[in-house]
Amino acid sequence: MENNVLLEIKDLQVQYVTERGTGNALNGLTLTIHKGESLGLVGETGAGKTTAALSVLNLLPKPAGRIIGGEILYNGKSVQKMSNKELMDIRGKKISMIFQNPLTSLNPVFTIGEQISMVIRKHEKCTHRQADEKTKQLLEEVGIPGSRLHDYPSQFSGGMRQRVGIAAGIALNPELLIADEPTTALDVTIQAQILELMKKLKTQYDTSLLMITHNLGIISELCENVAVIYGGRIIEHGPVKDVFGTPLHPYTAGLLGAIPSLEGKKERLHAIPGKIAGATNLPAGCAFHPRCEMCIEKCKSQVPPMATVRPGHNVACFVKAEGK
Amino acid sequence: MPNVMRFILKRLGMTLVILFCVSIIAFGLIRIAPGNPAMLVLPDGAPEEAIRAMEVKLGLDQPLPVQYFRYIGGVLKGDLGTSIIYKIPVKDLIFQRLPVTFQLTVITMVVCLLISIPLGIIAGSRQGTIIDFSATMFALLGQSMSTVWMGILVIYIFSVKLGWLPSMGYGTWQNFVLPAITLGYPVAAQVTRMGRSGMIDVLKEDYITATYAKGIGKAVVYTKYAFKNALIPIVTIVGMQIGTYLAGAVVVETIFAWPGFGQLIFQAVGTRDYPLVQSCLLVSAALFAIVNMFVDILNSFIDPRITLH
Amino acid sequence: MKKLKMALAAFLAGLVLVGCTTGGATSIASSAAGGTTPPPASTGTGGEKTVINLALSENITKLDPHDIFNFPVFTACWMMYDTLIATDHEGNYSAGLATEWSKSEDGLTWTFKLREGVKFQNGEDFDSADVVTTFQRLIDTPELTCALTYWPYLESVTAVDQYTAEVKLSEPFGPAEYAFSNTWIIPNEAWDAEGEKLWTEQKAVGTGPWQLDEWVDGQYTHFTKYEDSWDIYETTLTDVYLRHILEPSTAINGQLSGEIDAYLSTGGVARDMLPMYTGTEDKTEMVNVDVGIFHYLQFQCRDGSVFANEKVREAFSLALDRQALVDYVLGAGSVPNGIFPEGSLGFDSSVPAYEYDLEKAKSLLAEAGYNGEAFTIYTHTGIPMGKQLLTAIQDMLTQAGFNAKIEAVEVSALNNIRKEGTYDVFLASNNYVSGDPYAHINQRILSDNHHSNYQDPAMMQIIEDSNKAVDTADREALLKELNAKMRETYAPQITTDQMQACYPINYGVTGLQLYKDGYINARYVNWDPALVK
Amino acid sequence: MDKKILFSRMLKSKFFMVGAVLVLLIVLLSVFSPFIVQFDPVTNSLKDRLISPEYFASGLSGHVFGTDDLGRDIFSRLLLGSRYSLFIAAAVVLVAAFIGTILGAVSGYFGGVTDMIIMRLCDIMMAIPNLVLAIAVMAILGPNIFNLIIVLIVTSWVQYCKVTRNNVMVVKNAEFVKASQVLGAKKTHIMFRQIFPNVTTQLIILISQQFGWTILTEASLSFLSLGVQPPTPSWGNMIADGRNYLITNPWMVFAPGIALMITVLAFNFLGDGLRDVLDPKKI
Repeated sequence: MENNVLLEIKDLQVQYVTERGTGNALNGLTLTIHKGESLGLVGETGAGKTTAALSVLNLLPKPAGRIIGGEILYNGKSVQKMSNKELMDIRGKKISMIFQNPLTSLNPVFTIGEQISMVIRKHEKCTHRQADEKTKQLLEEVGIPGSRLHDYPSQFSGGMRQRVGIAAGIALNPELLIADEPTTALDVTIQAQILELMKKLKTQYDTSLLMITHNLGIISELCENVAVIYGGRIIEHGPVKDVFGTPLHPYTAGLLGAIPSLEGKKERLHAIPGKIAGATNLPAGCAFHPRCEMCIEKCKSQVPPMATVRPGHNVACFVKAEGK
Repeated sequence: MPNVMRFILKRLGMTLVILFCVSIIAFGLIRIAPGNPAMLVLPDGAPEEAIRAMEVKLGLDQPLPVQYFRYIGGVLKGDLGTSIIYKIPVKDLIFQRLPVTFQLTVITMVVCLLISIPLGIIAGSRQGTIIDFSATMFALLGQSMSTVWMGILVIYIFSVKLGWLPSMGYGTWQNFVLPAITLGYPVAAQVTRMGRSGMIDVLKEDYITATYAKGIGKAVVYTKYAFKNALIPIVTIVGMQIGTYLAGAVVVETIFAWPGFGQLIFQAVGTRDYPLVQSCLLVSAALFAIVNMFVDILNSFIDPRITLH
Repeated sequence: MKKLKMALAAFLAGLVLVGCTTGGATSIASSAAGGTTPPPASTGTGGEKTVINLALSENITKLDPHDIFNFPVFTACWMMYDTLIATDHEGNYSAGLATEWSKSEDGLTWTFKLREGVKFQNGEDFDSADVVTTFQRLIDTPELTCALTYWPYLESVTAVDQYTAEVKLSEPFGPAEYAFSNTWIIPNEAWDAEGEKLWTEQKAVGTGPWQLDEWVDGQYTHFTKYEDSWDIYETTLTDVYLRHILEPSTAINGQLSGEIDAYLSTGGVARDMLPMYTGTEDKTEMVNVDVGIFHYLQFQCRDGSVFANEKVREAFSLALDRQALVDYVLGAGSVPNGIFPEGSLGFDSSVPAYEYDLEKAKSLLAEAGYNGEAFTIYTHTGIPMGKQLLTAIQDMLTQAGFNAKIEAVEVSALNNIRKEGTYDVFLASNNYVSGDPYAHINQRILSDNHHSNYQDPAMMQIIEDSNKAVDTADREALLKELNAKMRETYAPQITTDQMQACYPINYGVTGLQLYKDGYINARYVNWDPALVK
Repeated sequence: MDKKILFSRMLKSKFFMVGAVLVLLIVLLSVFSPFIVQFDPVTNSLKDRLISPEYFASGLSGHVFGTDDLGRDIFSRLLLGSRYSLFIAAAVVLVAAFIGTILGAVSGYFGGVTDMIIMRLCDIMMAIPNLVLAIAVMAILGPNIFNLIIVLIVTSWVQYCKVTRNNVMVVKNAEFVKASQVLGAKKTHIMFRQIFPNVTTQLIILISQQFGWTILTEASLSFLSLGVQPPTPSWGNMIADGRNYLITNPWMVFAPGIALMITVLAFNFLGDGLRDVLDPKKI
């Protein structure tokens, strides 16, 4: 497994400077994605999921956001140290991204065809016509008639626009596809369609997938592994069935408890007490400790390290790691 | 495109209604003004009988509604009336002056857009740099320059002190330079500012991040993908300015002795040349409406979200 | 992107369309639209000067020689037209298109022997039919400026034979020669064929040495040489441009850069602007002419008005430091001694200039019982130096205890104010064409067309008598009497100054006639390279 | 918005600070000008005409910028002129903003026929170029300060009307307004308590920008002899009077020209600064 690591994020720290103060969006995020792996990154709003995704492509909003520590290695090469040219060659071709809100992530004044074919033309030597041909195929593939190539985003519904986003994402068969909450902004029925589409494409294209979401259902449908993020750090990481079956971290457990299950027994839904740790007022020690029922004294001052509890299943929690 | 045609027809219809109102306003305004054109075509101190006779000759003795309908009837038949002072058809006078102003406006606009659009885009995409600061200062200064002061200043510098350019008249390309600078700087300033702030706003958009994520470089993003979005408010404002300049460059035309349309209106108001004033206001309102119609059509091509209706 | 380009193209095409449709409408339009009429270089390529550019400070609005007179129209008319009697504008008359003329005993019938072999610029021969056409037009159209100003008693005109014409008046008319010298002769065939189109479509033709090529409103009037003129003279010049430039600094800069050969501003160039010519002493000569252009103030003398009281008017006049106005505001000129400036008919050198005595003004005001009643002095924006003069005058009046406000309005608005007689005082300027004050005293004092409401039967009688005095010496005596009367009563007008005009003319330009009444005749303009320093 | 953030934004915005300080300085200077000027700005003394500037060689008691063609102290006229220019601008902007806002609010809030009538009125006003309209109206009313103010109001209320209307239309459909309507709040209450506070930001920015525009237009009209009448100084007519003395006495033009530029610049700075400070979108 070690030698086919595709993307490695090591102790990544990202800071946002705004007039309301300085916020630490990521505080030592460590994550590895292997070739062909599909990894789910799960966490609540504000946990740093999108920041992590943007960091990978070195697309943090400037000048507010910056990486203050750690490293992102793509195929062993540091993304931060890459030249602009190298970055541009990777973006869209090797690593591509599907954005959260299809209403804002498509340029309203260009046709959808242009917005797909621009990535093709950028990375492949081809004529406009060839690019358009390929774009048509891609559109058909994501369920949009190719004839709508010349239509503008405003002429499409949200779900259709996300299909456009996906088409652009898979256009060049990238090694890694980062999907940042691709269904959040959509209606439930549309969500299901998009998910079906992604599933279909995932089997069709042999692409690694980083699926960022707060929807655990999506992860269990699409991913092999899952990482749980809280307060800008990974707190639990492992195969989906392990993590969801026997969650270790109290936060993960809480997350799972917060999902109503149709099949399971009728038990009371557990809500996690307290508010999510914000980037500007991150608690010392374990970020989760003010909300944690199992909190011990150590949690308030020291950051718990990642510990392997069983093969492939790691957790960052003093209590659970010791309890093993 | 039938859509465009329908829009043009509809807009022209609306323009006609507005022009009708403008014609009433122009007719009323100039007649409320104290003064009598009959007195100006006669020698200073002419006897009252002569003035009265002249009024009859000019039809000014008729009741106002009769005068109005006579005038508007003529306009509908394409006759803009005959100037009281010049005694030649108003149409000829306007067609003589308009191209002069038109040339100045077009040249000014082309040059000032060639400068200000790139400047605004560069400033907006390099927020906080020295280029941005300079462009912002250039823009703020331009918007603070009175045309009067600016005109005299450029004459002082380029004509009087340096002797490079003529300070007056109309004819050669040199004659265009100073009026164009004076007329164009405030617009260039405005466009630079709009370009800059438009660019800043656009660059924050998700779709620009998405474009970067596709591997598109900054240069292409600035000049193509973000540019088009930032262009929309600029087109609108430029259209407004063209419309304004076609009629309202009175100050610049006065300072540079430029025999344009603005001067004609100014003189016509001064001499109470009723038919001339009325028709000049009508023509300028019509030009304004037509230019704005083009702008709306152009904008609808740039931004598909704008529907023509 | 393709659509954007299409849209842009459509937009530009639209603009061009607008430009084109506005471009080709009339002949005057096309030349303006083409934009290819640079001011011709003043010096021809062969070293010989063929084109001359004369800057005038006013626009002309049409070239009808019988209607609308301002200074440039006169200049333009002299280029191309002739009158029966010519004048030097100082009261001397000589042969024009008429070689001899005579008047009947009663002064009612004027007979002219016409010059033979004269050709109009359209090839038409000049004869008595043209004289008939000209005067018949004035009889038929009494609202023409020429008819209104010069011909109150015009009765008939007849052709005695081909080269003899007779003009009959209904009343004896003192200033008849003056009137004839200001009535330009138009060609009868062209008039019959074209009528008003002669002026509205720029088909005007005369008998002078220069013919009209083109008048572009607001820009220039262009004349070319008419070789077959009876009055042709030796010159290398082939083209004369009268350039209408309203902004003084603009015209001066034009002369400095060589685009203008002489700047013939109405009333001359403002003295304060002359320093702009510093350093061009070897190129441009400052020609000073004492012109009969003067400023005057007219009082509202209606009962109840502040200025109905003679003492207030006198105090007003005494409060004006006219020397200061001349020295500091105008920069040159002279203090007048009445309504007739030096050089005009009626000027009386024995009368002393207006007096300045602030103390006397104050005591007169006190005597008159003036209690600081506010009044407004109007002027209009077209009066040369009007605003500056008024500002200075206001201050002088304040020192004497007057409560004066000033307002410079548009000429139309002032016309209205004068028509209604709703002014207290207004400032205006005037000049006497050919030095004859006939029009001024008749229209503004006798007919009181500006409604001063001043009543003085004796004064009015003098004017009426002067009109009928066929003998010039008699007229002169009567006008002097009128002047004395006006000086005595300070009514209805007092004058403030007589201007001295300064015309910057480049060395080498000759033949310009700078008349003492402020008019400029460029008919014999010429170029003498020997004079260039 | 949080007052603390507002304040810190104010301090941080260079434009705002420079603009505010300059505007304050100019206003103070013009308010206290009677205590500063040493010469009567209106009375002339013809013998002292066209004195060259002494700058501050003899302090304020000399002719700082020299004298004009009628012997009046340019510096004194400049300061007195600032009072007229600022007063006119303030009067115009406030009244025009008042009229425009009311009409705009009514138009946006009630919609329908009212909206249509008001908007057509705006269209007609906008169809005639501002300066041309001003020239025509000035010809009717005759040139004096009061009429000048009226003309400038007539030509500028449309902007406020349009901005207010558009904002009101947006806010009108906002949920909190809908909620008040459902709760049965009175229309006037909704209009003034709920909608109005939400359009003030835009208005404040527009007002500060229009201030500069008004000063410039006043100068243009005065330049064309259609504005402030002599002997009352305004920057516009000072420039007009001085242009013939550009070579002999350039300060006659330079002093009012530069003053005009700095003042408008100050207001533009302020306007830009305010936009930054009040921008709700800013993080």
